Amino acid sequence: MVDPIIFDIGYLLSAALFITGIKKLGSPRTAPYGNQLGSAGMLLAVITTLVKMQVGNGIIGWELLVGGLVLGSVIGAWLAVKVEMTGMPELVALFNGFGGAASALVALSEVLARIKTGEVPTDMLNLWAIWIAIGLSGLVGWITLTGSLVAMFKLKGGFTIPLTKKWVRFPTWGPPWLNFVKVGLLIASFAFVVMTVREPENALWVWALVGSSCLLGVLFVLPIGGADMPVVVSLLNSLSGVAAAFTGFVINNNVLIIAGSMVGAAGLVLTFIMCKAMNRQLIDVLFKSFGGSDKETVTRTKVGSDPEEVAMMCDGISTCIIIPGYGMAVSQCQHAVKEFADLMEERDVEVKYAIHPVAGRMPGHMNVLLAEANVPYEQLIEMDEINSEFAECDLAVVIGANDTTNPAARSGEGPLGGMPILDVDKARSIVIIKRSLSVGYAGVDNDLFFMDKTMMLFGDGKAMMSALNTAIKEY
Amino acid sequence: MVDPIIFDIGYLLSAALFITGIKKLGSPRTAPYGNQLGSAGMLLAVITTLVKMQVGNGIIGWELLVGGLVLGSVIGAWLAVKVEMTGMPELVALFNGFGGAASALVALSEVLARIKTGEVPTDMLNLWAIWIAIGLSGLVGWITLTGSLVAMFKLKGGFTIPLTKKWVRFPTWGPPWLNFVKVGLLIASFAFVVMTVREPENALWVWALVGSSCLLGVLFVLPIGGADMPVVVSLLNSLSGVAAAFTGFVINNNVLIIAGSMVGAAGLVLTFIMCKAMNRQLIDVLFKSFGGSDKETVTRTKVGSDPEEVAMMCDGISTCIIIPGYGMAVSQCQHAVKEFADLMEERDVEVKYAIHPVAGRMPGHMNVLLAEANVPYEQLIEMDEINSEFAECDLAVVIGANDTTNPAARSGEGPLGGMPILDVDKARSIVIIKRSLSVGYAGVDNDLFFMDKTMMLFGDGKAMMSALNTAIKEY
Amino acid sequence: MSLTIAALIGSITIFVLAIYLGFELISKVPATLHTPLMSGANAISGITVVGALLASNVAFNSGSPGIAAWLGFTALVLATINCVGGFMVTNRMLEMIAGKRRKKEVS
Amino acid sequence: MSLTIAALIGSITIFVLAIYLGFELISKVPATLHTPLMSGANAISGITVVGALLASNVAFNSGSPGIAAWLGFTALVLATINCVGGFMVTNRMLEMIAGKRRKKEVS
Ligand SMILES: NC(=O)c1ccc[n+]([C@@H]2O[C@H](COP(=O)([O-])OP(=O)(O)OC[C@H]3O[C@@H](n4cnc5c(N)ncnc54)[C@H](OP(=O)(O)O)[C@@H]3O)[C@@H](O)[C@H]2O)c1
Ligand SMILES: NC(=O)c1ccc[n+]([C@@H]2O[C@H](COP(=O)([O-])OP(=O)(O)OC[C@H]3O[C@@H](n4cnc5c(N)ncnc54)[C@H](OP(=O)(O)O)[C@@H]3O)[C@@H](O)[C@H]2O)c1
Repeated sequence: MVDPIIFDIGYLLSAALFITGIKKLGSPRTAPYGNQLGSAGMLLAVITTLVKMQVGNGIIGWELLVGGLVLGSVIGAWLAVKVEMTGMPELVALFNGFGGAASALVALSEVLARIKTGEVPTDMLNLWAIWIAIGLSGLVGWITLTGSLVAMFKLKGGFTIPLTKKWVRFPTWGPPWLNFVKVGLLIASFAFVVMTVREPENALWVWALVGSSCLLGVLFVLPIGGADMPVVVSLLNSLSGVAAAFTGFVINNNVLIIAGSMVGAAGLVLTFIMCKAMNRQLIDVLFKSFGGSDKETVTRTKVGSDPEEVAMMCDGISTCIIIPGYGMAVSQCQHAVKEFADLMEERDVEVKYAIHPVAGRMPGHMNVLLAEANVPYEQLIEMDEINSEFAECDLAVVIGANDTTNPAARSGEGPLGGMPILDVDKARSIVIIKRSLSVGYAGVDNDLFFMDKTMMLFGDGKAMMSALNTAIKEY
Repeated sequence: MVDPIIFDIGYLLSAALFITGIKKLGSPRTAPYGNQLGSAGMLLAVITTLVKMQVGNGIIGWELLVGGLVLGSVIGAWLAVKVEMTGMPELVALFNGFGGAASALVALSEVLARIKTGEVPTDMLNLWAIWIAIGLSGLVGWITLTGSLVAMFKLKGGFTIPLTKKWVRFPTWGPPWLNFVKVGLLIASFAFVVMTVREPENALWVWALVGSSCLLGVLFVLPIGGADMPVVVSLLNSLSGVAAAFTGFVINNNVLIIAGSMVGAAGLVLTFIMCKAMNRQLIDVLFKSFGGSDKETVTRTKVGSDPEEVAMMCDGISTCIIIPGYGMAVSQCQHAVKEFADLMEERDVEVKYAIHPVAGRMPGHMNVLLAEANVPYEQLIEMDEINSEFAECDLAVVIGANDTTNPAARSGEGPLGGMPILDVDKARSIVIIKRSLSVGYAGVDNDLFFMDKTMMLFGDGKAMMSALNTAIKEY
Repeated sequence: MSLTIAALIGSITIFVLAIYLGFELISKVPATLHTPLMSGANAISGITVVGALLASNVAFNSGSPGIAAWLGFTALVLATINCVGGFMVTNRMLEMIAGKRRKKEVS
Repeated sequence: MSLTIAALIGSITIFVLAIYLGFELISKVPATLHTPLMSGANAISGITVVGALLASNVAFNSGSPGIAAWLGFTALVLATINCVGGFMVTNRMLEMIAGKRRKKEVS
């Protein structure tokens, strides 16, 4: 009689660890601790389950279960360790898809096993409760899987076709009528759920549900531009939580219900917070496509400068603002940037970094990279605060940033319309380091490049920064 | 089969109403709505219960149940309507005590009924779970009752002995050794709970528990000074929630568990928030006595002024700060104060009110009274904001405030030590309206009265304010 | 009225979750609202009225309404006073604070 | 594995409470933490690993490990990847953001 209580206490404790973990993840100082609490909760839940199963009916396939756990851990750890900072958002999307798939698979496994062994509940209550939970868990889980996979490829920008090694840009496609198709598919999926309940022995409806929900996930993310992917991933994350909660109803386990629905709700809140940071409405993100469209052809030209010229510029200035963007992440030149800042500070120049909230490809991307390069936290200034300082700034150095500095956003029209930007164009002189005049994520031409006070340093971020640093040292 | 689900949905809905209600009560704009949600939840819970009982075994004593509900409603409504603003804190304390008592009585009724009809559970699980819930519900409930009653009398300041009509000041008494007695009593109470489980048929232990916990409640609040009562009432409020939650375990009802434990936790948070606003540590409040002690005898004297003199002072000033305190609440002179402010504004004087967070006898006391007198909200300035303005203020009018203006607090010693105060002493001239030179709640002499630039207007707040207004009009 | 272990664990889970929720619900409350919030929460803790209804009914149903029944009845009256009085007095306080402010906003 | 109505209601209550709690837990998160928070929450949603363990064991225990068993096993592997990978990648991100800052605070 005492034994079962111990397991329930274990689960309750792990739920408490999850709750506290999520809470602590929301504040900078406590976030690492929060993550540890979360993983401790997970470990506790797994151990509790294993012991409970062994004490219960006994575990037959120990090798298989442990094998699965070890295999998953090795793959997960390997992916987590080898990924580069720039690849993190993709990886999070992939993991998220796996989570959704796992919930859907558990539900599928449960329903197939029950149909096979004839354990279909006969009383209304059990039938409705369990079968609906199975259906919803599958529906949400498969949407999460395929949606997350599409989101991952969009974050990457595309994929290489196997064998041919040809790089294909991932399409963004969504005519207005697609929204009707999506609604139709959603209704069909719910109808399939109802049908599984009405004909519980018929696995056909289950497979129909799998198909419709997988398709739904793809169509859901396909029309959304790459720039909005973080919001979409966050929403899918919320869905994967919901799927886990429904799985909890299927196997009648409270810790799944608690953790899952909590992640579902917290993920939704986070989605709204992120929308707000990117100055977008969730509804627009989901149903109006934005950015990532075919790039405009560049028609204007601008003569590039060379590092020596810029080094000369850097002499005699007293304030300098560095504006990092996605290009810095791609070329991994944050250390060179830090070196540049050090050189400037040695020459008594006051250096600050202007951090746009959506610079790079994930929120906080720049902070992470610059922290890695040991840039002091106080020098990272948020957009709202630094914008007033550009007018007093002698030199603005833009490193691989584009959309976040594009004055076209002020017009309120086009894909960038209304996005708050860094007022780089107000600086006394501007240096921009990027490989070409081509456009950024949103695909909008940037007038900044063509201003008279702007010098373009064409080339890879890392190479150019190093060259610039050398030039400054030699000057 | 459908019926019971409906009841559970009713309870779940009412729990949701409580949760949303409490949340909304925490923000000024939504607070009235929050209170309505809470009462709607309560109504729903009561109706659900009545219908469920009728559908279940049937209600025998309809008259009694409805009679009890009506009787309680009438008494509650009558008390709520007739109380004056100054009496609210006492009333809240009284209600709180009733809530605790109700939980304790339900538990007591349950245990006595079970002992009488021999329905004592025989299996360990039920015995432990139910009997411990009964014990804890009683323990916490009785503490809440007696503690709240003592708190109520302390808030009133004392009571009239029946028949003799003699007013007795409620004592504050707590030698250090009393803390040991309290700990001993607490241990004894827990021992009684254990004994009820070990000898479940023996009602003696139940009554012993009633006695020890009642005594504990009294001894718990007795040493705490009247100035700290709001904190204590808030803590007792948290306890009454906990008692309700335990009662939920006794009768196995989730809505009691949810509402009760939520109030318990939220009440505790509120307790800490209030402590912080009064610049006190919870532990000091509970175990060190403060304020409310015998008043010091006043040795210094000061000649009072008359309204005409003050009316003269008021002529030609350009800024005036009004500092209301407990005395304004007692004499109900907020309308006269507002009239004074209007008169000043007609003469182009800029008028502001300085609101100390603990002025009066409950937090927000002054805001409530002044709002009643239609003082515009923008003129009520919080302490932190207005303190810098006193130096530029021509006239500070203190109406029945004392401790909140006492410069002795700055010394960091004595009962007021460290409490933040309004810097009234920095004003160019000061008028203080109170009945005498006697001390305020904390019982500390106030140097402010004896400063050269201070004029004392001795008399009841309302009478004095009216006289002053007349004098100004006639001047 | 017998309790299963699963039900007990379920109740304890709910207890723990509600406590967490209570801690999260309230974070920053302006001083003006301390008393109304306290009094509103206090009224909600009068939910024990549900228990009182059940207790007095069970006791009266048991045939011989002895002391247990009258204790339940007393609990019912006290709990109702707590709820009804609590909500009304909270309402009165809020009318004065927030009511006035709302009026101002409208005008 | 049969469900009683009381258990179902209990689960639904827990579901609702946890949703409320989830909404309350997160209020204001600085942009730097958006991605780590998302990824940490994502790792927690890998709790479905518990379900996968049960499902694959039940399926294997049932004697003839057919498709259901292997689906369960796949679920187990995927869920474990989600948890382990998720927590580790979150940790890596946080090390860079918060780790550095903490170091600064100490020095
Ligand atoms: N932070 C987020 O959460 C997030 C997520 C997804 C999308 N977005 C979107 O992404 C954009 C971010 O703005 P951003 O200003 O940071 O970047 P951006 O507008 O995407 O521009 C990045 C620029 O970096 C240059 N670049 C690429 N590789 C480079 C290399 N190796 N060396 C030097 N330069 C290189 C590119 O120009 P060249 O090709 O000429 O070199 C490109 O114009 C916004 O539109 C935002 O909405 C943000
Ligand atoms: N706000 C809260 O939550 C709360 C709760 C409990 C206690 N407290 C404590 O209460 C104190 C509040 O400070 P306070 O400055 O507002 O008040 P106070 O220090 O208590 O002083 C009030 C003054 O009003 C005068 N007074 C009384 N009746 C009057 C009447 N009818 N007409 C004119 N004056 C009258 C009294 O002087 P005379 O006798 O000479 O007239 C008394 O000195 C603080 O110590 C605080 O910690 C606050």
